Amino acid sequence: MGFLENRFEDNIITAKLDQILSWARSTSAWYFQFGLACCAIEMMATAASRHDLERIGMMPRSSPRQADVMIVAGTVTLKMASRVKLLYDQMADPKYVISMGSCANSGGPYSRQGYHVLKGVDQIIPVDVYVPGCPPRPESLIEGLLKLQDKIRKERPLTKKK
Amino acid sequence: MIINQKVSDILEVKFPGVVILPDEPHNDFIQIHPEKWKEIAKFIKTDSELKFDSCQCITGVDLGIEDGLEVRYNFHSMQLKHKIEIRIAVERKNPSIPSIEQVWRGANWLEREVYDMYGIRFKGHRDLRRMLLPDDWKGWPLRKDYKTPNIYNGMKIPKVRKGWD
Amino acid sequence: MGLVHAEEMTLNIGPQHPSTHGVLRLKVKTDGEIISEITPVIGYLHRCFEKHCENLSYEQVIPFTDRCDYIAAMNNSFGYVLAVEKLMDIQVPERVEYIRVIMAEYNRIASHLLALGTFGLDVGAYTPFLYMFRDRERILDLFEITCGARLLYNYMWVGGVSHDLPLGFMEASYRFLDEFEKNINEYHNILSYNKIFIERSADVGIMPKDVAIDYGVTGPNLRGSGVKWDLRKDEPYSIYNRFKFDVPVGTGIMGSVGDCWDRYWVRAEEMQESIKIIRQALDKIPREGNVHEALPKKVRPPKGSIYFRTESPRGDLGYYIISDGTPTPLRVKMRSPAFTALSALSEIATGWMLSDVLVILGSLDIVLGEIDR
Amino acid sequence: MKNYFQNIWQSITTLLIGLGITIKHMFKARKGNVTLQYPEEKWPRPERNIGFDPKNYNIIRSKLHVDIDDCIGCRKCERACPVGCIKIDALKVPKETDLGLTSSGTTKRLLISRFDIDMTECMFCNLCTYPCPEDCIFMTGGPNSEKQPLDYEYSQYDRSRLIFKFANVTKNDIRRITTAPPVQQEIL
Repeated sequence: MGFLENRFEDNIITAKLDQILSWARSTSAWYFQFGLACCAIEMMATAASRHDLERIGMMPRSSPRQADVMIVAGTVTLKMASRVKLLYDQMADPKYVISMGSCANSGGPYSRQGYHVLKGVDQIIPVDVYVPGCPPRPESLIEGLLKLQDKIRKERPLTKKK
Repeated sequence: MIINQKVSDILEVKFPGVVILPDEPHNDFIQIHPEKWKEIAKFIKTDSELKFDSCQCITGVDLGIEDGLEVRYNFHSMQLKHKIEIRIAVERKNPSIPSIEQVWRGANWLEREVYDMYGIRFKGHRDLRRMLLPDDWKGWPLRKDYKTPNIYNGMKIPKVRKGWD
Repeated sequence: MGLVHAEEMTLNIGPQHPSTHGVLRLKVKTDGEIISEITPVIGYLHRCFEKHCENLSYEQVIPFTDRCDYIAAMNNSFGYVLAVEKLMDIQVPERVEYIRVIMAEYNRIASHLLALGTFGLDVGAYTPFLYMFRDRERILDLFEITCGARLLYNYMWVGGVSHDLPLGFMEASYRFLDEFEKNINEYHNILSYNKIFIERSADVGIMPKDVAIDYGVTGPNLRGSGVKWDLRKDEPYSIYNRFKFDVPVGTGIMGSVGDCWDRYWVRAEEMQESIKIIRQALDKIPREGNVHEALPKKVRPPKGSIYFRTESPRGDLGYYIISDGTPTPLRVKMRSPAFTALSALSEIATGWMLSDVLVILGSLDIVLGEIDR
Repeated sequence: MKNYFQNIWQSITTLLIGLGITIKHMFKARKGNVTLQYPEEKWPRPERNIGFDPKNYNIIRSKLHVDIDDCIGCRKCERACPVGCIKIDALKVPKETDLGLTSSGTTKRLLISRFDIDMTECMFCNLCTYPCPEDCIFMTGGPNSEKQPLDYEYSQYDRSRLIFKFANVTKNDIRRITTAPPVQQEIL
């Protein structure tokens, strides 16, 4: 950590502003409470007593304006797709998307004959982490969220991109 | 079995010639002509011997390109605890059938769903719009000759995914 | 205090709204705070279930039936499997019948727990939700040790079930039931008899008997209106005629018959009855038996059609199956109980305040996956 | 008037009852704690479970795995899959070629040039595992947990990494095996 390191007393930590920002973002990634189908039940179960998402700093928010992470939990149909896009646009930057379950990943079970199913939510919004499962176990979702936290932590928001 | 016989007998007295006799002797449905369907519906709902007060299910059926469409109604009586299935055949080109939405209020949405999936028009329905699919959807998806569109509102509906044949 | 007349305003609730149960849109016309017209717009989760059925074989449809009503997947596949079995005239072994009933009733408890918990959330009580999910997770644990899946099981098969009960299932079941019975009293104390909860739900959204029957509303919603109609009792399928249980109906303890509290109460009481059924089934179940004994080599029903109803946690779940003698069904129609319950919403919610609409919606316990299919 | 105070009394008492239950739970929190501290503790829960021995019933459904050495290319799993997320290409090889035996002793007659499973489409119904005559396709965990450890944590940043390719023959191998015998015949 450069010349500042080890120059202060023990209980002072020095870090780059970049790192602090990304650390703060990663550990308080509030997710958007937005259930679509079966996976929404598992998302509820993840937030409820057994798995308790607030342990890792994730809180459900009802409004897209207050949320950082959007968990697309369930089948996105063509009728719903424009609304999903609208909700994504309403979220404030920086925003992240987790595609949870087979349906959101690629249409899943409904991808063959589903005339009314969007084949993967990444056709309309960019996705950061794909969580497989139908529906994913709450552990899988938490693992996906931890992966997302890793990804955010590696970001350097103040450094100029080359 | 007994209730079918009873219903067809009662209907035969009240509306002669309306029941189409099925080929096989034992079956659990009656088939009727669509013309007087609304009057018949009112009758079987209020008649003291039948009293079908609950419309359980309305099913649209596509029996194949040659055979045409059919609407099947399942009624149930909460008071007398019996049930009946009524079948009405409709033609494939420009299908239409009298609506029973004003007889059983529950039939409203069920009929709209059949219209949505098969394009069967229910004459006299006060609010016949698409139910499940968006309003600007084209075609009747559960008909056997339906072809899935490739694109809707700028969103692709690929038959086969990329990198996967 | 005189009535304040305000201009009519159209409000849009959903598809994304924290209190709607899934992706449902409500077009609400309000006169001030009073609802003058309410139109549900559905179809945001239309996943083409019926189209899939026409292209898959009979066994392959079963996972899709699970996904229709994802809260009570066991009950859904139970109904489908029974319909196909009746079409094919299969007699399943005794042990399978008992296992199926146990699983269906467990899933009914799990479904009602979720319904009551989210109903509490709609009213504003967060704690019961957490407590009820605690117990629901334990039921899911039981499913998990049996078939490996938590939510969507593909457990019921035509002619059998996929896995036999594991060792230790009985003990775990008894232990769970003993503890759960105590917990139900806890729920009653924390939610059912809470004055705030009663004020919010009693005498709200009354569904009269004749309206309910006319709309074809079934299940706990119909029983909440005081009609004693339960397919398990009145038209027993599987082996339900062997069990002793009551059919709870709404009697208007806290308000009038058919209000939201009654519908809530019927669900809470039904959990007790399900416990009774599970206990009897666990006592009577044959200890030995092969659950794969009656599995047909090929599921190919003869030509014909069937309309078969079972009692799912949401009401009469009907399957209309037409077979043309091939391994693929010609048509599978699902008569979904939540569909008819939602169609009655515009009737019962008109005239109430805007904040009551979400309470009424919560008390109907709809699942959008089943409505849109 | 009486009604008014009764209402107040009722609301206070019922609230206190509810609060009492919550406080009771707070004090027995350590013992009756239900939360699974996921990244540290994993399923099956180490203790506080509902009374089954996790060693016996570790049959949770997770990632599909194929023992490709045992596969004979019968395509039964491909046909059983309701979503079509399994793709198999099996090539015919000349009779003289020896492809080896499976672990149960069946002779392999087809060369598996492609065995892809798309886990983004899989619906975890388990239907593909039953018809397999060699038991070579299975969901990890469960009775097969000795062969392949349980794996339900495989989220990815990229969707294409969720397509698992199990076939282990290269293009050169395919060319060699399918074309070699005719060359030999020419020499003879």
